[in-house]
Amino acid sequence: MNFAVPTELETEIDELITHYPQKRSASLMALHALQGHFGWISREAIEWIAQKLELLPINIYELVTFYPMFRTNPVGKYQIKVCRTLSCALGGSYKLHEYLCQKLGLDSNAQSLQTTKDGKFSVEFVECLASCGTAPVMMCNDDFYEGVTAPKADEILTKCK
Amino acid sequence: MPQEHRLILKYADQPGYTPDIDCYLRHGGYEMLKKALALQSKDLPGGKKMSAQEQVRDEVMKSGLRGRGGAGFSCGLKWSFVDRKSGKPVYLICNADESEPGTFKDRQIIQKDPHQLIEGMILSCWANDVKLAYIYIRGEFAQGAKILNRALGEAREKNFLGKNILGTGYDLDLWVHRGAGAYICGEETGLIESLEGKRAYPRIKPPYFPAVLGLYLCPTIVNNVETLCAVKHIVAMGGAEYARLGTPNNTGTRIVSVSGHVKKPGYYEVEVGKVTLGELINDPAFGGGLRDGRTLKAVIPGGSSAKVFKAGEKFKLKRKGADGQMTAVEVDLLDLPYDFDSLAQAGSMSGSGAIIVMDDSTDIIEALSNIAEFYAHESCGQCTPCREGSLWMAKALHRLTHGHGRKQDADYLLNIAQNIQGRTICAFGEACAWPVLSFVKKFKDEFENRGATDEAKRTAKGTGPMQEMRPIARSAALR
Amino acid sequence: MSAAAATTETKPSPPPVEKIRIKVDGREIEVPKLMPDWQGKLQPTTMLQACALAGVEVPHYCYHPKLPVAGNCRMCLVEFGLPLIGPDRKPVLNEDGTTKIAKQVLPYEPTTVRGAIACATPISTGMEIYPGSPATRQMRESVLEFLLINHPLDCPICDQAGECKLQEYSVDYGQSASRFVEAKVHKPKAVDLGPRIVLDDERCILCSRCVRFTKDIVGDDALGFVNRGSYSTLTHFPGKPFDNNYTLNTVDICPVGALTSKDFRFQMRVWFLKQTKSICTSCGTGCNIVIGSREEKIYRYEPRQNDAVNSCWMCDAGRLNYKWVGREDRLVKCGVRNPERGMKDASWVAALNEIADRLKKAPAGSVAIVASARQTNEELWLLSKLKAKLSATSDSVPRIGEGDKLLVNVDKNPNSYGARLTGVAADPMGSSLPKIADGIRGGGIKTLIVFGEDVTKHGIGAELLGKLETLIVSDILPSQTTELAHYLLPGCAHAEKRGTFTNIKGRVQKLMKAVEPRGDGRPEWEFLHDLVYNVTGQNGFVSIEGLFNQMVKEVPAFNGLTWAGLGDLGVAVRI
Amino acid sequence: MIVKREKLSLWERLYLPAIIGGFKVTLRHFFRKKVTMQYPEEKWVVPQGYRGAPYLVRDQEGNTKCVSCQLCEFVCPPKAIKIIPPGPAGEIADRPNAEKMPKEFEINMLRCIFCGYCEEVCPEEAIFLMEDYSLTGTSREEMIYNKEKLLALGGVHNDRIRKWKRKLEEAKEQAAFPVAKP
Repeated sequence: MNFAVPTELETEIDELITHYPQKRSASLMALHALQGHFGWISREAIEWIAQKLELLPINIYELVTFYPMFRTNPVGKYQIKVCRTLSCALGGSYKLHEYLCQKLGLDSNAQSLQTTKDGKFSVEFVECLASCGTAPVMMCNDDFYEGVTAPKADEILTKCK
Repeated sequence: MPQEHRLILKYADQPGYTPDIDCYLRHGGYEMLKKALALQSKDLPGGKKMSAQEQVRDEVMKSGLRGRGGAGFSCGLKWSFVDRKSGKPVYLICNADESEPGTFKDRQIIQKDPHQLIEGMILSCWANDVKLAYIYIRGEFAQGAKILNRALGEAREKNFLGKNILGTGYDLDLWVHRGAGAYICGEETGLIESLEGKRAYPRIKPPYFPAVLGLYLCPTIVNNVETLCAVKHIVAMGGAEYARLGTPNNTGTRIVSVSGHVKKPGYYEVEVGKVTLGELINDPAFGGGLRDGRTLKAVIPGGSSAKVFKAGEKFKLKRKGADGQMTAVEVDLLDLPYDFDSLAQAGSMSGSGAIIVMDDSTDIIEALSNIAEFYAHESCGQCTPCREGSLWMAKALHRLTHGHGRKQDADYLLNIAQNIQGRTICAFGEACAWPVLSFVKKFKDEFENRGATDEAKRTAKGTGPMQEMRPIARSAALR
Repeated sequence: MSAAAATTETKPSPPPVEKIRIKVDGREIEVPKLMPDWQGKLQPTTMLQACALAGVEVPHYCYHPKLPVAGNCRMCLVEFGLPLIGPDRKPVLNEDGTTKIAKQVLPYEPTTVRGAIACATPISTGMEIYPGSPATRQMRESVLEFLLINHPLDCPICDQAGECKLQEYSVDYGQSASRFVEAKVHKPKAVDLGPRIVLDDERCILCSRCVRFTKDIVGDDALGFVNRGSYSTLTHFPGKPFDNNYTLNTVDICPVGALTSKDFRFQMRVWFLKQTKSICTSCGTGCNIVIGSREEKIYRYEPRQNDAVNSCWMCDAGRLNYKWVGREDRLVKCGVRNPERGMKDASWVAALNEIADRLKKAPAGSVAIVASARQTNEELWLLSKLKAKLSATSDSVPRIGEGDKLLVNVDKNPNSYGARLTGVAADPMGSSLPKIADGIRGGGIKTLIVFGEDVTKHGIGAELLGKLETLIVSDILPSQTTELAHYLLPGCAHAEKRGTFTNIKGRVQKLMKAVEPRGDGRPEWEFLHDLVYNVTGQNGFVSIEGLFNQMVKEVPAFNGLTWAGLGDLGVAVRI
Repeated sequence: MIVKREKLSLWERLYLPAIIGGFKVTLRHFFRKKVTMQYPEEKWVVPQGYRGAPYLVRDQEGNTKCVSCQLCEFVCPPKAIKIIPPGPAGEIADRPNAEKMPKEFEINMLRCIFCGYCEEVCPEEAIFLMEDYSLTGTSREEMIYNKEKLLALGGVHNDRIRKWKRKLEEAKEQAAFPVAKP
């Protein structure tokens, strides 16, 4: 597979590295940058970052699998994260998750990330998103939605189209 | 009437208040930085001198500010532990990895008033001779990170940051570092490891106390967002004046997040100890009471890792009488002053200031199962009791919520939790054990009844001994 | 002074260290305040070290004396107490005047003991440690239970069974039945980590010893953990095999059967193995090893701790360099070449007598000896006696290869110093080999004695060997030289005899016999002794001990050593 | 001491009654069921729990249960058992997931003392002392039973636990095991 990092992205990552006294520290930020561009962290991306930060691939592989925000497989264009932790659960996040899954034709009992067949949406239950006062909450890519009711969920989904 | 006392969030929710620097400057922003940088060293009796930085540190110590992150440790004391003689650089990290379920206060500050945090940080950095500082923000706060980055850019432009700040010769670099969805990064040594680009495995203490061997094995200060913001107000008001807010040993204001089954969930900044738990839940100025027709069942007073309170509980609190004698006073749950010490005496903690209210519609076993699943998911997996115990408890509770309970499961869970608490590298052990210990102890009859019912059902069906539960699937009954 | 050459310790004696008094299970002991950590640097003494000094074992998994402390297994949790400090910052005293001890409890639950991990907690004056208390026992039991709930409990098929810490501590702290009724976490099994290592992730207890070893000792970050919580899994980066020269050490330090050696996998249960302390002979470092053998078959080498040589480690190359001992084509018969009928089997007595006769008749200077720096000190010394008697030219073959920073030495001969100190090797080693070749070519040298080397590969070709009147060869495996020999004396591998080697740092270390020699093979020192006696008439050494003690009197560098005094770890001599 | 001999009575001196009594016993036994067993054509049925010759068994799916743990070899008092483990390249178990089975398994029946330790120690319930009590052969070599012979003699034994199979099934069932493979 061809793996090429665009120059702007590489410059961005080079700039990020200068923020830290040790190159290794930049790994999380570099992973964010790469994931922002590619959507997920491929094996080649891991190797690329490791080389960039003068590390071994295992050092990056360890991180990618530790931090749940990093994806090791391609995901949908829109990643929907529904909070499942207590306050949101009390506020109806299970219903929201079920509703979204139903709407997108996914299995609402599944634990892990699922992607629609057209590769447009990925839905996932995640742990606390820290907006417990406005439960239930969800994220669609970087955007945050609070107090999501069924109509609001519809609205968000339509916006993604 | 209890009232909010807005100090940190004074402007945040005012109409027209924007997170940009011009708005902040219009509201008196960065004045405290200028004030502090202009401080002169002071002569002490005995011919010693107290530098300007020492004066600020002294004010923070006097203010009695306690960390707003969870442990409630004195901020001034934390700063005083920093090893300044090692010759190594001192780092400061703002812990903005707000992940404790129920907490959503730091998000408000970061998104609505980022410059306040930055000013507080610059002040704290300056007071501690820090040349390089980071804001460790949780990965999910993508918006917050963008806002902070923009604010940092603005501050740099105005020379509040960078080289030779305001011509005083003081240099400070401040960067945003994004986490990526790991609760354990809120633990300070885990956060440091994560910032070093490693898995967020908390370090063993001893020997790795951050004040001595922190980031890159240099002395490091890790403070919560709210704590660092408070530093600005301490500089503004003076430590003694700040200490007059709140109650003795529980000084200042703090932002309390109220969530769950209340009419008005949200964040409320109050003087510590001046408001009771009941007021925060029921007062129209705060939580606004439970949903109609519902009664209170349980309250988690300080984020999901705090021990739960059962409605109607009574506590014996030690109070200092007018004659200076300590006397025990019986206090109802709802009359508990919301401060660090009272909640600790009541057997729980105020933690990160997050109140989760559960009404009588809540299935307490489901709720605990939800929390246990959270901790099983977030355990870093470094040390044995937490790694194995957190998932074990989650699996046992999953069993209990799916009709595979046993009578002895209540004691089974208590025993597992007991074997975790106090035996782990970091406080996560307590965090995952306490909910289980408190829920099961306080609602033991519910747990035992559920187990007994399940057993009876199995006997009636003739399915005999309990089937082993297959791998954990998402809890369903909270829908 | 004869003992001057032999110094028992090469390290300078450590400076006197302050001692502090603590109590272990009620017994008062004095321990040094500082003790060496994994790198040998002095650090505050830990509870675990203090307990060891008190003779109390604290069970542990992740702690290893030669690795950085991780503190993650929590098995070494112990109950402890500290002197109670009053408000006046002075210790509170009991009524009888002793210091009052505050047993450490959880701050939020004063009825529950707070344990500390013995591996990382430094001791302080007056501290009391209770490794034998019921609370400590309960903590160990609970940690062990946690470790076992997701363990596959497959001891019958696990190579580690018999030397598994999980098994050992289960006997001490385990329960007979599990109360875990939920489903276990399943992880990858039989993972091919690299050319020499197989990993069973279900058995792994995530102690991180292997990760720390390969990162901090070898400097090759090949291993790491992926995933989180109970699903954490040890692995390598896919496509990047765990392949450095020290991988097999991770098998030794793995406290459970997660990492297993492909070489030893499913070969033999460890409880059958006879353990023989010996020395690795693959290079000049002379790593201390334990040979595991059963019924005259060697199954494995394992490193043996010797801080002056190899710490707890050895290289993979050395470890796997034992298979030739059991090779089918070993030389097993004593042979004498008959001009008409070629090589014929002969008895040792006949062969040695014949050789002695020939050597006695040989004119002075017509004999050359090519010894091997793979021979023991004793054998080389016996050869030096022959050399003196016959005024022979002698040398041994240098063997220079690649070394590394950790253990592997560039000198691939295990006993170069022995060859030098006994005067058998020329200086520099190998410089006389051309002279010997020239001597044969010119006809001055008519008899050549070769030990353990294929001289055809070292400048003395087959055509030269053909010119010799007498070619006496002793070796273990067949070579071109052994094929041309007039007298062929089958020797012994290192695991089949006793003797001493002098390593590259001048440490004299003992080889011990693990298995019987093959066929008629005899230890070289034994038949060399017979030969030397036949030729020179000297006697006085009938055992290896006697021989060694005789040698140390005559070789100046070895003066003052005794066989018994070498002990298991050897003694350094001045070189 | 002098023992006085009793004088026999007339009835006793007649002898005949005693002879008749004897014949009566004989006659009674003559019509009873025969107790002699025609060994070796007929074989004695051993009681349950009898410790006969140790044989290896297969499970109900015909798989070898022995995993070559060599505990029987270790525990065997007369050292009658010899197991050659499979080695790294050897045949893996025919049971799924068990990883290992012996390359060779020999019991020297001339040495075996039928103590039953091997059965007791076996963690896999793979070796049982069966009813065979008469083992014969014409040479010493013939009395060393190898793996094939032991397995053939042992036959099938119901495996109630089916440990390895269950483990494998449980592992397969583990939904969404979070292994990320780049």
